[in-house]
Amino acid sequence: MRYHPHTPEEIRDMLAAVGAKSLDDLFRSIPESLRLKRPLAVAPAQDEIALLGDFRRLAARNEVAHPPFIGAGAYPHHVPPAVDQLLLRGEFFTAYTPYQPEVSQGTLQALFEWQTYVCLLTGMEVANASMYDGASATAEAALMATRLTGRKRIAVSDAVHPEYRRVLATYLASTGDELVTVPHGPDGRTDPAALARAVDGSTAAVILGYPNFFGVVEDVAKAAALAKQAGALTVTVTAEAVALGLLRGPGELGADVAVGTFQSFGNPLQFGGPAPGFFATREANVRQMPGRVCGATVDKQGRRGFVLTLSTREQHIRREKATSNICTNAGLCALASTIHLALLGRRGLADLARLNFDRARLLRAAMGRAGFAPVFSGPAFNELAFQVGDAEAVVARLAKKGLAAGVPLARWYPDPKLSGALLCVATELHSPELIELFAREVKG
Amino acid sequence: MRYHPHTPEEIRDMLAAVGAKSLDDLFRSIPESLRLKRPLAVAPAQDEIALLGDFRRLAARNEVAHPPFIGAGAYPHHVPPAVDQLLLRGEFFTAYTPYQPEVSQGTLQALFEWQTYVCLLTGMEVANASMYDGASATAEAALMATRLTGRKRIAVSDAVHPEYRRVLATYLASTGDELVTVPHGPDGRTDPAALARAVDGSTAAVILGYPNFFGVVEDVAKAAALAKQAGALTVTVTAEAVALGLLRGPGELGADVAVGTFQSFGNPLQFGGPAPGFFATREANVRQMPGRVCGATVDKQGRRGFVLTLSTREQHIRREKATSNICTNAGLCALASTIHLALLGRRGLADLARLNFDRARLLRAAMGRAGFAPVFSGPAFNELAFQVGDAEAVVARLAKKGLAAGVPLARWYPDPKLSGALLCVATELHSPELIELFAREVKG
Amino acid sequence: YEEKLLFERGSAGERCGVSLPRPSGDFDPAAELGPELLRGEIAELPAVSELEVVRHFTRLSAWNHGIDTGFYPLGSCTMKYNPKSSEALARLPGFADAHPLLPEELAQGSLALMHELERALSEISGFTATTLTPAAGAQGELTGVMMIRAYHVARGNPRRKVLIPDTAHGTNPATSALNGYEVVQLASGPDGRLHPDTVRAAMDDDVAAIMITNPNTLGVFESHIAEIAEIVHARGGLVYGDGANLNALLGVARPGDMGFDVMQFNLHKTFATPHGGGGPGSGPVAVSEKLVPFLPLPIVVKEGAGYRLVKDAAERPQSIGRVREFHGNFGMFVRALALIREYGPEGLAATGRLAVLNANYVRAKLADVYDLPYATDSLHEVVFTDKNLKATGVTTMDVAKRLIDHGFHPPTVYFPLVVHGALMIEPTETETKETLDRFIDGMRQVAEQAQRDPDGVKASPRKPVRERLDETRAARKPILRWKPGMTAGER
Amino acid sequence: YEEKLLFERGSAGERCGVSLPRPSGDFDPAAELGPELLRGEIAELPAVSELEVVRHFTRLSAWNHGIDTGFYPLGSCTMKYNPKSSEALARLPGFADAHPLLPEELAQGSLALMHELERALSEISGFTATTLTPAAGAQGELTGVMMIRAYHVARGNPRRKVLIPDTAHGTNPATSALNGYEVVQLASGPDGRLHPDTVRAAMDDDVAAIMITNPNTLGVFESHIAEIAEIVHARGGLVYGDGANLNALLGVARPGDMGFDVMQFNLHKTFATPHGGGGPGSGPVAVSEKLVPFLPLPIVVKEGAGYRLVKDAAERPQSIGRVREFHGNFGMFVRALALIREYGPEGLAATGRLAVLNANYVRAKLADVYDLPYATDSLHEVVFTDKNLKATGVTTMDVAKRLIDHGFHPPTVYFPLVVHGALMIEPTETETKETLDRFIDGMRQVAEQAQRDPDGVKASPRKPVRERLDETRAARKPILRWKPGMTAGER
Repeated sequence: MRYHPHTPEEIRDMLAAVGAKSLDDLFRSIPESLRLKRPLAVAPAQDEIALLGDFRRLAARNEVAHPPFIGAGAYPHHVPPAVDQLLLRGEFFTAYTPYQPEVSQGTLQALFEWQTYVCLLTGMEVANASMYDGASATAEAALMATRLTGRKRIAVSDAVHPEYRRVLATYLASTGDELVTVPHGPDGRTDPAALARAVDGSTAAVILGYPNFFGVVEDVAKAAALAKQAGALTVTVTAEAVALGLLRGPGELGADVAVGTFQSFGNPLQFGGPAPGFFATREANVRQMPGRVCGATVDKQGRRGFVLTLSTREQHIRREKATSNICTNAGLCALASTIHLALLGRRGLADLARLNFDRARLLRAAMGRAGFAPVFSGPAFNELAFQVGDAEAVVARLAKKGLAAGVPLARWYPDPKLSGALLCVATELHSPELIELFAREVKG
Repeated sequence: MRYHPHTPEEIRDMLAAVGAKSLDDLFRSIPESLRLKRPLAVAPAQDEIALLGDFRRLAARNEVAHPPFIGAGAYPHHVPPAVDQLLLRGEFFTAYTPYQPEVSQGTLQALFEWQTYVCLLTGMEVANASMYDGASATAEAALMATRLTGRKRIAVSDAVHPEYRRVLATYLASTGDELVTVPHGPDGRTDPAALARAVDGSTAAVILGYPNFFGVVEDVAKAAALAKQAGALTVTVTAEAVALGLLRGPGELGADVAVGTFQSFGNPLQFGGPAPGFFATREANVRQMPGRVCGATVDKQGRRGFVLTLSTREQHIRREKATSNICTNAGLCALASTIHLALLGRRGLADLARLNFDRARLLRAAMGRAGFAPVFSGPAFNELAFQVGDAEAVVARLAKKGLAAGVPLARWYPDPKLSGALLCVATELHSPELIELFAREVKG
Repeated sequence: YEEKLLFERGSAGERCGVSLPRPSGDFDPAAELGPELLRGEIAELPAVSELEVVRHFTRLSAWNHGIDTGFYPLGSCTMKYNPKSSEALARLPGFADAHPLLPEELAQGSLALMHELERALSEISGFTATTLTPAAGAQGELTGVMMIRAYHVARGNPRRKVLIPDTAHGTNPATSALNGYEVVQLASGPDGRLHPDTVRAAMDDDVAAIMITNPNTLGVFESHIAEIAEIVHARGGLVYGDGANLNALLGVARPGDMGFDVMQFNLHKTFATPHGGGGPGSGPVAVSEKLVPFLPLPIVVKEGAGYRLVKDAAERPQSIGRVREFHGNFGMFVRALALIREYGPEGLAATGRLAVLNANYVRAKLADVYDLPYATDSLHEVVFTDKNLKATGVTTMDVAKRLIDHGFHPPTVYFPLVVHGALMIEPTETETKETLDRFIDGMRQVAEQAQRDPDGVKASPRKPVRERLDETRAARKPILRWKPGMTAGER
Repeated sequence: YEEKLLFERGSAGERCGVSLPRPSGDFDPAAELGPELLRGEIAELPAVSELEVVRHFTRLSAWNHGIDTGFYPLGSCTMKYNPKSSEALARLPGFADAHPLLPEELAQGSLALMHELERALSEISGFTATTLTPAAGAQGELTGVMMIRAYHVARGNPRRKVLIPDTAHGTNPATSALNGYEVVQLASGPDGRLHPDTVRAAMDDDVAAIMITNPNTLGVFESHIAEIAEIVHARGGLVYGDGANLNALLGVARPGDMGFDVMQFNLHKTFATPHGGGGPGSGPVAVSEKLVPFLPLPIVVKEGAGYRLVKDAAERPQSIGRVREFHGNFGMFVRALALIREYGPEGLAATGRLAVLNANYVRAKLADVYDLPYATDSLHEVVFTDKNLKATGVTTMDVAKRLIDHGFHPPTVYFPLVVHGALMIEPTETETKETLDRFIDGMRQVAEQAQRDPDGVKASPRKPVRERLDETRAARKPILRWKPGMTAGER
């Protein structure tokens, strides 16, 4: 067994040192009645060649001919090979949480850089060292708002990712807080009148997508002004972080908390996870922020160094008084994003965002020529819903050709106006030719 | 340009520091008439996504459904993923030749380990830090033999890889040495009587495959005794180094030089290269050995360390008096072999060799059931030639199914007895089921 | 060398480390989106070439300890070897590039893998079913307690309290509090175990559950677990198992057979997915029959030859809902299943046994030098204290830092809280006897140096890139991001 | 830490770092092969687990300098950045797992790639055709001179001599000697250039060829190359170009346009394939029309929509034959073509220009401190000497070693041989101005320290894992492999 280094002689010697007669002897503290008397009923041990063969066959059952035209919270983007080659360095890959800063400066400095990137892109003042994902980050933002305001009501736009809203509902069910859902208008933005009606002196936070689930760019400034007037916090949720290369940071627009995922930077889709959730807010809220945070300090020699800090918010110190129970987060995924953002740089980020915007323009044009109109009139970044008639049928038809077409909005929205809506994305991976092909195939 | 870091401002500042007006100014020492006045006619610059797409499509045109049943000097073996992940560490991958030992102890110690592995597997006393490949290592062995013996005649078995023999002929053509080819017998071994006739007082070396090109294990001890009597050196050539996990090292059998390739250890096929050639011999011959060598020494503090040594044999010191012109060899490939050999370990190497031997037994049995007899009666390791009738037709028929069938010996051997011979290999990559499938497909 | 922050270098103009396609032509986002939505380039972002990025992170990495560079004797964190073949498998394009919302007919490979992992985890732990979705152990706990809550709600009363022994991880009380439960702490006995009488005294009809780690954080098996479970069950409570220490039991005993109703896994501990400097984790949760209706969505089910995700609340009306987007950390599922496949039944059983052997060996070899607060049998980890060093002034923290200079990561320190000055050591089964011997030697040398040269120990570490860092200062005036003008040190 | 040799550790019994299928059943190789052919397990081989192997090589790697860790100002070695995307491309299964003897219809992807690279290299260098097969630059040289020899033989007389300037790499004379040629060394002029009169004086009907590196190893362009080529051609000789320094000319000028008849490439220099601690290289050789018939086999040709390898001597009766097995270092072809594709015409032209700019910048910034033996214009590299430090006793070697402590790999030293105490610096185009400025600063500090504290310089390096190593001892009593009982040091 290549992972078990023990030779029979060593086992014998070590048992002797321990004073035990056999390996089973070591378990005498487990009552006989609780012991397992049979081998586990899992598949027999497999050698590496067979394992690789099996998994290759499994993976091949997933392969599609082209990058999917699906966004909806997970975005197909190009990850430069440099990212993964750096990520695979064992010093990063196999490191523990950097509780011992002297031997973890590599991870810590990278997390400090991650936090800085998150702040710069969101326009916020502080960020934590990552979250599990965008959905739980959204739920944590809502909980933080209830702590900060002492209020128990959360207003969430129905154009926030439906799965995020479902997670939010699950979290709020256990804390006993209340969730109010605000409908969208025909432009795909959260309906301003409905939002005004939903927000009052009992509202802890207003939560908006940015861009929202329909790919539409919300008017965050307006919503934030409204929320502020009511004494509520504004939380923006960003699943497609590339948009932040083109759109103003939510912090600049008056939001108090910006959450979401940086999956788009450096993290492959991986059937949905892992990817780095992010959490950024105003400096004033830092002691109510959930999750680990990396901070700068100095060592005994006065040299700058980094440590995990503000741990008095956290479960391992505060136990039941902690701001959250999160500990392990998505550090390695955050590192992947940091490396990708470093490669992109100032210019590359802006270029990538413009390119995505451009590709969505091409998609809109190609679909238009094929006879499919956009569902929403609001401003879009790289994702658009089109009226395609029987959206599920289109998806099924294209799947037969190995083409992942997008997702029918009717899966989440009973609204008859959305019954034929297919939500599609176009990124730098979708060449103009591929976009043309796609529009033709949707037409059939 | 992601590999060119210069900004326009920096170029301006640097030109000013240099005292030049423009970049073209820097080339004033090149006469105008010799300058290129047009852009190079190569394909226009491609972005990374397009490049990956193009190369993926190219590579896909090569893909076969199963591991090839072709050996013939390049052997399909499993490379544990750990090998490549370690190899990709930039400190190894992007290092220069270790002329500056203080900053190259990683590479040097690994090369010292490589040399030790080569010695242990071949049963030789010294080895160099690698060669380009097996063929040029064979040629260098012949040249070393001429230097050591002062003789000009090389006897080579016709069961040595035909391409190796062609390279040998090319090298000997430029030095003016003579090449005598010795035929094989019906057992696939070099014909002992013919060998005895070919070797005399003018022979510098006898060169045998081990195993030979037909997969047959030569009687090296007998040949070496014959050569020794004539004052000639015995050189063995091993392309399938896994065999050395089961077969005695050539050094134990009386060979004076063992050359070949360790491609089978840790190096993917890569359409034929690169892979690490090896060169091992007796200690007495070390100063006539070609190529770089790593040796142990101590530093100023008396701590063991490693350096490139015996460079007075080499071209950068000896120039036209060098033992060879080789400098850059295949260091990284040798490192890959060293990592793989380390993973295998004592037991793993023996197991892998036994497993290959076993798979060839299964192949022989399966082909036998399908009605195909082995061509040669001599002892085999993992490679066997079978009489299949029209071998080229079999290859063409199986290729249509994405199956690489083996190579027809008639491509190199006009001997009518070999006209229907198909040379096939079976390794740990060829499962018993795949071997059965193969035999059925050959039968058609 | 000193490696600056990215933001402190190479902000020069056009420099870029990527190669992107060009846009299709001229267009003006401002005209289409409205200028009020747009930002320009973000001035503070660095602009560097690919080589600069590669050097930066290559050099930064050298400032880290990882399993691949040295031994990690971290108690309750199970830092075992992360197989390299798993990394190759997780990167197969069919897995890495699969969109989570692919039509199910295009995702059968992923779904089959998830189903097999779900079955294997349920079998290994002795439960009925397992949800794979939680993103980490703590979220698994949260999910588990949510299910407990939903169970009680379904029976008419969510109840108010959760019992937690004093040896528990901090996540246990934090999780309970997040679910609105009051935490009742239970004292463990002098043998480091929780005793049935303690539980009996605390148990009433308002207790929703007890949360127990077994073996507990002292490395001690809770031998009374069956009786405790009976006591709790008798009053309608449930028993939550914290699976952080499952490694000790692999193939030896199953929590589901001991009376536990629910338990989270930490795939990055027990099943060797990489810890990555703090995640990603993966925290599947296994449940007994009575909690199955409350499992979160989605759930992968086999139907005929194919697989399907149950996503719709209508199919599982009692489900607590979703705890994360999509289907969990699939990338970690690939690695965990690969390990289970390579181990097979014998390998799994050997894992638990050898992990326990390694811990007991370290215990036997250090017990004469370091104080062992509990004489009870250890399983996979052993807890020492700094008591024997008291006269020298050398503390647990000093021992930990000095070990760094010997080339080892420090053990877990000052945990569990019930042990004063705890040094918690879990060697895992992937370490050789030679490595353990070197570690034992290092620990003994530190103890010896503490007597001879306490100041030397207290001045450690000296070998890493930084000496001890001022954590108080970091917390008092938090600097959580780079800003222009930040300096590289003081004094 | 000290990292032992593999052979010095973990030889314990059954330990193993691989996972292999089991054989099909019992069988006895001795019975089938005869016991005299068989060996048992090789006792001295180490037996270690996968984790031990990973730690060993991870830790060893940390004892290396690489481009990914720092700057490499190595003259004539062109250590530029090795793109990471190339590594991803070379590992595509279709390339990595392709057997060299695949039926050609199953290898069209590889053949198409080789054909495109052959065309691109011929265009970049200005020659008619290129053989890709030579395994490294030195083998390319050998191939080139073999073709020269074959050319002369075909014309009736192999000739006896090869002219080589005194600035040449050692491979040039070694290669000539291997082909049986006598080497005539030519002195370069006071401007560092080879002068037509020198060539004219040495040229006769017995000279097979002249071998010229252009720009030469002083970084100086051989401005008289056209005239020299005329002189040599007039007497029936050929002109060999050593392509080691091609980087300077990319997109600026082409050797084929200057009168060269044949030139080798070093893909691991000019086209950024990784050097790997000493190979693999790849040394394609480009030739003018008259040498095309002599190209070695195989040759990839396009026929209709497909590609084919010409392997048979019957098709190319004048071919020199084969210089290596199979088709060359294909893995390196993938990387080189990827770079050429990503550069395109503009990128290639920028490469030469920026490489020359970087060298000239270093020259301008150091010329007041270090002696510049030739005032002639530099292209891609510049040669200084230790002359200015003579009074201090500090030599070129000391400067080189002291630079290590400043975090840089030393420049090439004591080469070219015509320069006493040469320090040869080639920065390449992938380095930033900031890196050059730090290097310049380091060089200046060393020069300053040499005046102030020469012993400090001579005692360097102090920072790496080893101080200066005793090379004489290594050569006098060579220890070229581990044997039982080997010690880890002395004194």
